[in-house]
Amino acid sequence: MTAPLLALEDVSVDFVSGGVTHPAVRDVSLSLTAGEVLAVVGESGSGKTVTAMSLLRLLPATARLSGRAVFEGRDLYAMGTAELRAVRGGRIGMVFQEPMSALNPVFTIGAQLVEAVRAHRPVTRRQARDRAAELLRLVGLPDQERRLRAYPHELSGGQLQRVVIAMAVACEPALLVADEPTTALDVTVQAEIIELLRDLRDRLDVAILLITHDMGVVAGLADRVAVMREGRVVEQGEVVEVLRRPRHAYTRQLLDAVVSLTASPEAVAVPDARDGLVSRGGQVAVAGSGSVPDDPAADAVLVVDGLTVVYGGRFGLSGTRAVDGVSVHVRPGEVLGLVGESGSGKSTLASVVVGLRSPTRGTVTLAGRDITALRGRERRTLRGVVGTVFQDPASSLNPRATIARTIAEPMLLHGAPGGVDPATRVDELLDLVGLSPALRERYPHELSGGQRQRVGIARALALDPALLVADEPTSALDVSVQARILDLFRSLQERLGFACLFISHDLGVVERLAHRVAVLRDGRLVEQGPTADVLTRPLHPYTTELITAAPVADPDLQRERHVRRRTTTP
Amino acid sequence: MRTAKFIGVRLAGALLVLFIVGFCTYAVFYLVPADPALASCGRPCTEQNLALARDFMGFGDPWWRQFLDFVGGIATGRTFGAGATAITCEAPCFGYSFQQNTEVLDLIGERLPVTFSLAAGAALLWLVTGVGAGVVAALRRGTPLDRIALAVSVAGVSAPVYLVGLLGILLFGFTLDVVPVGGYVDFATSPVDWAWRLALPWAVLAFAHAAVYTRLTRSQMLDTLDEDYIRTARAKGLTETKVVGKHALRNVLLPVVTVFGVDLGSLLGGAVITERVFGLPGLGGLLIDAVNQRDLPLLLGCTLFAAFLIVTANVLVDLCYGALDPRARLS
Amino acid sequence: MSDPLRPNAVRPIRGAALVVLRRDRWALAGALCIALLALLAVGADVLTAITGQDPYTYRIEALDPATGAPAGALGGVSGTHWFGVEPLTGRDLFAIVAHGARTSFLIGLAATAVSVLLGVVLGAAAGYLGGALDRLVTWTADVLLGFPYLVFMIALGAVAPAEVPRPLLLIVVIGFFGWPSMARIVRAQTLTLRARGFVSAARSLGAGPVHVFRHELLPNLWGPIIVVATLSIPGKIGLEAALSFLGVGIPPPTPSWGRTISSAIDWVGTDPMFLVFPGAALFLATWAFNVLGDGLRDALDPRTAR
Amino acid sequence: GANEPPPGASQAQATRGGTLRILLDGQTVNYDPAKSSSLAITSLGLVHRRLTAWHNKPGEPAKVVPDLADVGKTDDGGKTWTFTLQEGLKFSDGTPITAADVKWGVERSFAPAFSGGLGYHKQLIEGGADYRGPFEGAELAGIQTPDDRTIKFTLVRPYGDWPWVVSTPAFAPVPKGKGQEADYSEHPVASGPYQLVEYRKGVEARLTRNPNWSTDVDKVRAGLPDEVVFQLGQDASVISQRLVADSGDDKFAFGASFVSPAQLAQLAGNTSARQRLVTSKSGALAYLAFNTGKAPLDNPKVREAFQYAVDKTSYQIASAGNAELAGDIATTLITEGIAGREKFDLYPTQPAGDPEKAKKLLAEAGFPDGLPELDFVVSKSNNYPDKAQSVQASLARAGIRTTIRTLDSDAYTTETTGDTATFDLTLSSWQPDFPSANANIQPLFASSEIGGGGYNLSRYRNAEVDRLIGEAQATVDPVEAGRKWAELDKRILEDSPVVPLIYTRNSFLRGSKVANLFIADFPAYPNYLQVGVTP
Ligand SMILES: Nc1ncnc2c1ncn2[C@@H]1O[C@H](COP(=O)(O)OP(=O)(O)OP(=O)(O)O)[C@@H](O)[C@H]1O
Ligand SMILES: Nc1ncnc2c1ncn2[C@@H]1O[C@H](COP(=O)(O)OP(=O)(O)OP(=O)(O)O)[C@@H](O)[C@H]1O
Ligand SMILES: [Mg+2]
Ligand SMILES: [Mg+2]
Repeated sequence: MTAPLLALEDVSVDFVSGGVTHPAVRDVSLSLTAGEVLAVVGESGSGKTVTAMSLLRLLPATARLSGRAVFEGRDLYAMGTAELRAVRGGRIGMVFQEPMSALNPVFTIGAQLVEAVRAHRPVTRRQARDRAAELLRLVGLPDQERRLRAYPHELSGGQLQRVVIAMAVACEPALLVADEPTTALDVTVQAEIIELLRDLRDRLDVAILLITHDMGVVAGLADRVAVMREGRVVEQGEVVEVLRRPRHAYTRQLLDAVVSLTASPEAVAVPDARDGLVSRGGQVAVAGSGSVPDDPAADAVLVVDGLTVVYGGRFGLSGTRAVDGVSVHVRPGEVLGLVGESGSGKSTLASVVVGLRSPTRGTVTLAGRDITALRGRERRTLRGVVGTVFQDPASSLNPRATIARTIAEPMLLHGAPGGVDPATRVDELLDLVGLSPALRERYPHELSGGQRQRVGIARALALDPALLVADEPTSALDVSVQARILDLFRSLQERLGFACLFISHDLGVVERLAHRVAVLRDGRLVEQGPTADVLTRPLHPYTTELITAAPVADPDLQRERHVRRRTTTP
Repeated sequence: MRTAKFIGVRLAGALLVLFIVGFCTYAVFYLVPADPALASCGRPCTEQNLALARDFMGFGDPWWRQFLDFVGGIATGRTFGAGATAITCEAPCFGYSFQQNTEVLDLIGERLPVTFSLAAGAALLWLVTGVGAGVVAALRRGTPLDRIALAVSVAGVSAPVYLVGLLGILLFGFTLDVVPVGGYVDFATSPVDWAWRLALPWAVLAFAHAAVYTRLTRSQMLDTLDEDYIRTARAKGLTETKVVGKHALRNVLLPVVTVFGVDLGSLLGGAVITERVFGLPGLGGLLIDAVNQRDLPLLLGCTLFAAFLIVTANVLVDLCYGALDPRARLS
Repeated sequence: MSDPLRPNAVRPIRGAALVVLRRDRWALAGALCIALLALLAVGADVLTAITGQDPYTYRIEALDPATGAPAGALGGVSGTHWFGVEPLTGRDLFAIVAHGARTSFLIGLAATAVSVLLGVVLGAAAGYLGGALDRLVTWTADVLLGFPYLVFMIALGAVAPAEVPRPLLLIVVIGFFGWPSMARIVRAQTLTLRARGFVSAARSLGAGPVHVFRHELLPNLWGPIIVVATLSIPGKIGLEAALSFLGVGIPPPTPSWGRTISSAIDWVGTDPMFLVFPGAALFLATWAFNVLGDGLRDALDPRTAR
Repeated sequence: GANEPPPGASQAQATRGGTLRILLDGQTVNYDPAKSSSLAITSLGLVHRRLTAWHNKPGEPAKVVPDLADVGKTDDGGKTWTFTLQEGLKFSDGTPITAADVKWGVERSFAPAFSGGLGYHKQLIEGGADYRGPFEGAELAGIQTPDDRTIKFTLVRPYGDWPWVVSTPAFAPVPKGKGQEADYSEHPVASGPYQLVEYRKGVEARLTRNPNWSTDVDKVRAGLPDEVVFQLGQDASVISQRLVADSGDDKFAFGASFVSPAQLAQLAGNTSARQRLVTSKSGALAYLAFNTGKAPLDNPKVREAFQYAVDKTSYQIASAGNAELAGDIATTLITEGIAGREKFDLYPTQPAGDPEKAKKLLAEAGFPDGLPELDFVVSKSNNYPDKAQSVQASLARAGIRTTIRTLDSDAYTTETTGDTATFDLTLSSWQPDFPSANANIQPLFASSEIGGGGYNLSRYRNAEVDRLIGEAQATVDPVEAGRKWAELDKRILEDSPVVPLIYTRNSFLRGSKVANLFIADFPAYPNYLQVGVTP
């Protein structure tokens, strides 16, 4: 047995603010040898991120660290600045949980990647740029040259996540700390990324500390698993061991909560295409280019008709057609699952629906009124019936508002539903999304990623909306909390009958929640239909691809798939 | 296309601003209880002489007519008086100063290099020291260094420039005798002398102006240092200098550049007191003379010129926004 | 505990101020300074009555007959003249500084308030709403920045009817000419802020411009606002002095710091104390507002607040 | 000023040669005679000679002396005047100076393009009223040049001070036909000891010797330095600091602006610099003027009260720190150093005034409870606000309340010399443009000088005085004229249109190598024409 590459010994972290101490991590001991993948799973807010960040000493000044983190024989916690700097990015690469706020908004992707390369390698700018392009290719971002010139706000969530991964592996570190590296990725890209990480490990003997809540990813990649809860590691062991025979009650609870895609595509003959469309019952898919048409129900809450959004090119460059002729509708009480490739325009579509962006072409009708034609007060009042969960919880929360204040915001604007006291309602909402009322007075930066996401959900639900637009609302949640939120959605929906545009890359979640599914690719709607039909008998090849790539929480199955991928993609 | 439109709108805006500034100056000037012709009337002044002087200088007409004449003069040039002593002022004619016997444009042209030298050097100095001190103050928040930076900044804004200039001359010019006192040497004549003579004025101006940069930088820096992307930059293994000097600073610069635009614009219009104390023949002195002597053409010329610089500086600053922060790009 | 749901519960500035005073010794010192100066201004009559002085009576006997400078060391500092006397007149400098606080403090602060208010509202509106309003505000600001206000003041001094109270006139005029730079800074900040997620989030909730301004923008704008506002106080006090020479300001002999300082500059070589006392008062006022501003900034920023 | 050392006592003897520097706070110097209002003994005199010149020495009243010409002759009681030019006069370009050139120069001053200079002659020369200058071919009827050396003026009325008037700048020669360009001031053709070789606005004006000038033909100019450099646009405080420091080129320099009270106080502790301070013996009359056209100051009794209320001592201190440097207390309108001046005091009281008496007079005038608040307007220049405060404080002792209104100097001029006036009180001072009592009194008290830019600030209107002024002006004999003016002085003060305050002394500072810098009794400025440097 070789000496571990990284050994955490009794690591504890406390946050001290205003004289009050919040313990975040308690006596965590973990170890990792070269070429090993250790997955850390656990409850949202259990201290996973804090533990990871403590390694590179990136915690805010309010954090108090204790214990030791021995990396390559030296204690990271006691290292001098120069030494630490060499380790950061050079020996240990870090993928941050929230990619959308992890990149500097004022520098291009290229500049930030080049910098990461040049921080530890004596290469010229040119060489570094080539390497940056190469990295983007590795993480599956097409059109690298253009991406290098783009600014962070011009990329989609999943694209940014891949940039962040590229940045972390830029200098081929010995240890990669990846905090939820695939949350914003659709299943096909996710599979590619897992492939990439696996390759890194195999080729360069990179050790990976993988923090994730996706049991499918754990099963596909990890050698060992550590389960955390309330700041402590409650169980640790070989991945097969833990997943098959969990010992701790919490682990069992966690595994029980896993939602996997149960459907698997049946090999049913695809009907012939007519007018560029294939259809079967209520299910439609495109055979050529273009989007599938939509036949909105008369009582639809939301009707999106022929929506096209073009992001204007700067200085005469041609723009990006992020959404291209998409038509969908959502009826009251219905959940429309929107799935699709990362960067396919899901968030863009959502932003138009919630009125943050005006469409280049097409109309959006909300509760019977064309929102693009409304102005001023009327438009704002209409906003009261839509609840929105944003893809990036971190930036959608005002850093200077307490979370209670943030959650209460819609009520301050439109009045609390049923005239209840906003303060009571806030407590109620916090409880609904599983947050302790003790967090009321905290500011967003004092929360974990999953906690922030739940604040966003609570805010969206505050007014009992008629339409909920949820953009990856459960991406940062561990499976048990996710299950809870999904239950919440479903029960609220039954009770209130609201419509929901549910964007997710987690097909298992979509399967459980959505009545109908729309599949987006490259800005075009390639398939639409009832959930069961689309997921079991896809018409479009891309849909099939998606379904087959969906990870399952079974190590053996995942390995098997991996081998299959290897052989099919040379 | 969009860029062209943007520039078009800005250009039209700039012209509009200049027109309004000119018009307001003209209008207000006629509220000022003084007759510009009085200075050209001599002593003893009689009604008749006054009327003559007025007529010759073109002050006989109603004020709006005069303003139109002025605007017309920019396009077509003007002639004052008639016969052998007539003064012709070629287009573009920004007026003729009767007190100084020169076309306003020439006067401004003569003074511009001085003011420009003064402003550019001082601006550079205060930008560097101000932002530098701000960064240090932010990084060393709450330490004596931070407190000293605050005290110095406050002293800088509170102390009258005139006083600082005078004390500077007394200390460095006479007591220590390290810099020459006053006077201006062309850059072309002797770059060393040029810089040497301007060193003290630069320092004085910088001392007076740096405060707001220091404080703004400090405050914005403190905000920025807590952002997630700073954490990312650190995680890359960048040196602290790079993290702060590049990643944080770039996000801090927006308000700093804004103040800089406003300051530089107005400074290029003349740093009256500094020019005066150091005997530098710059635009500030010209403008003040124009005001004091009720030299309307000169006043108008200087004002328009200063406004032009301010508008230009602000347009440049606006253009900078996009480069500094892509999110601030005007949509 | 303040009710976190009150509309302005986004780090409420009043609450923050209290926190600051409790936690930050420097900010407390600043606040005390301001209180002291305010006391000086309010109680000027009482304070000067202690030594039987007023800022108007000439006391030639307190001057050195050879030069007109104050007799005695340190500008004539003594038990009766705490700060010495004014050269050439022998008026009590303490009385002048104390009564001057009234003029300068009042006008400096009120004018700052006017320009901050205008600047912040216009700047934020321009940056957030953009379009024609933005152009209008930017152009107006440019016009004001380019406009030779000196000429305007001269005209005003002659045109403004004597019935208009001079302090009011000064506050309006100085405040009005002071807003453009504040507006430009606020506008620049707003341009970046409006692209931030939480502003979009609020907009998608149906927040109108006023709500966004008060609850999303303003709390994130305090930093630059505090800095620019506090640092503009001495400039405004100086302007007040300059204007009093143009007939717009508070006419002499009503004391004002700016005017006293400007006449004291001439005397630095002979009677430095004449400059030191009013100068220190001005410095202290600015400094105090700045440290208090620093403390407030920190308290308003939940991330740096300890 | 009895215990002051005689001005310039410690100065070394000036030698010929060297470079003299004159430090100016103005941005420009003007060498166009038509546009200049320079005194006969200052800057313009270095370059241009005029028909007559001033002889001024400490302790002697100023006299008119020959310059280009003799001091003039009249044989009809002052209506026509004939001047004969010296022989062998040459311009700097070598051409001879003829009577026609002088005539051309005077005519040129009538051109609207060249207005702005001293214009005492413009209403006096026959035909001047509607003459528009020589450039369109017209000649001025009132000037004849029978030959190259004779010039004859015909005036519209007899004018005894005409020889003084021809010492004003407009009577400098301009080569006939030249000078129609607006910037003539930047390359004038010199007749004096120096010619302008370089002129940079706001920076400096450099004068070098005129090769065609010599002391043989010019008795009033010493022409000692080889070069005279005016350094322009210098701050007054900086000038005095430089001169106090007395280093480098500044040793050869003197300041053209007055030394301020604060600087005077600073000099008190600096023996070496104090030695280099030159203070005039007397100077411009500083006075408090009443708007006699407006109640309650239209009442002479009320005005008389002010004569006692004002504390002239505190005014002295406010102006210069002490009585010595400020100047003597004034009781007359005609200033010291002017021929014919008589000293008297119509309202004798102690220097600090007599508030009780003032109160009594006010009560007699019907104001037992003091006057309504008076509007006291002053210019912001020349420390007037400070001086006004001292007057304000002293008036307050007699129960006279005033509000000071400070105005920018041009606004002030317009307010006080305009056609309508709303002010009650103002402070001003008057330095005559030529050393005659006429120039002391007529501009300030003739009713023709009310409004329209005239300097009769107190809007004093008295038909008898107007008549007497006319008579005195027409008197050719200086002694006789002097007597008339002195009488007028008293007559006017009986009506109290003003309170004479002090004869303001001016102080100047020079470098240690500047020699022969003296100030005569009139005017209160150094005689630039005599100054030289020592090596
Ligand atoms: N700056 C901070 N100040 C105070 N408490 C903090 C701070 N940062 C994190 N915490 C708290 O520490 C705990 C652990 O946070 P951490 O981010 O490690 O959770 P996590 O396991 O990564 O959860 P998630 O899966 O939701 O991201 C949470 O309860 C969080 O509220
Ligand atoms: N402001 C912008 N300027 C230019 N291009 C943009 C901008 N915002 C998004 N895009 C581009 O538009 C496309 C769609 O982006 P969008 O965010 O809608 O994707 P998405 O479907 O939400 O992806 P993900 O699942 O990765 O979040 C992407 O290719 C992205 O690069
Ligand atoms: Mg986390
Ligand atoms: Mg997205």
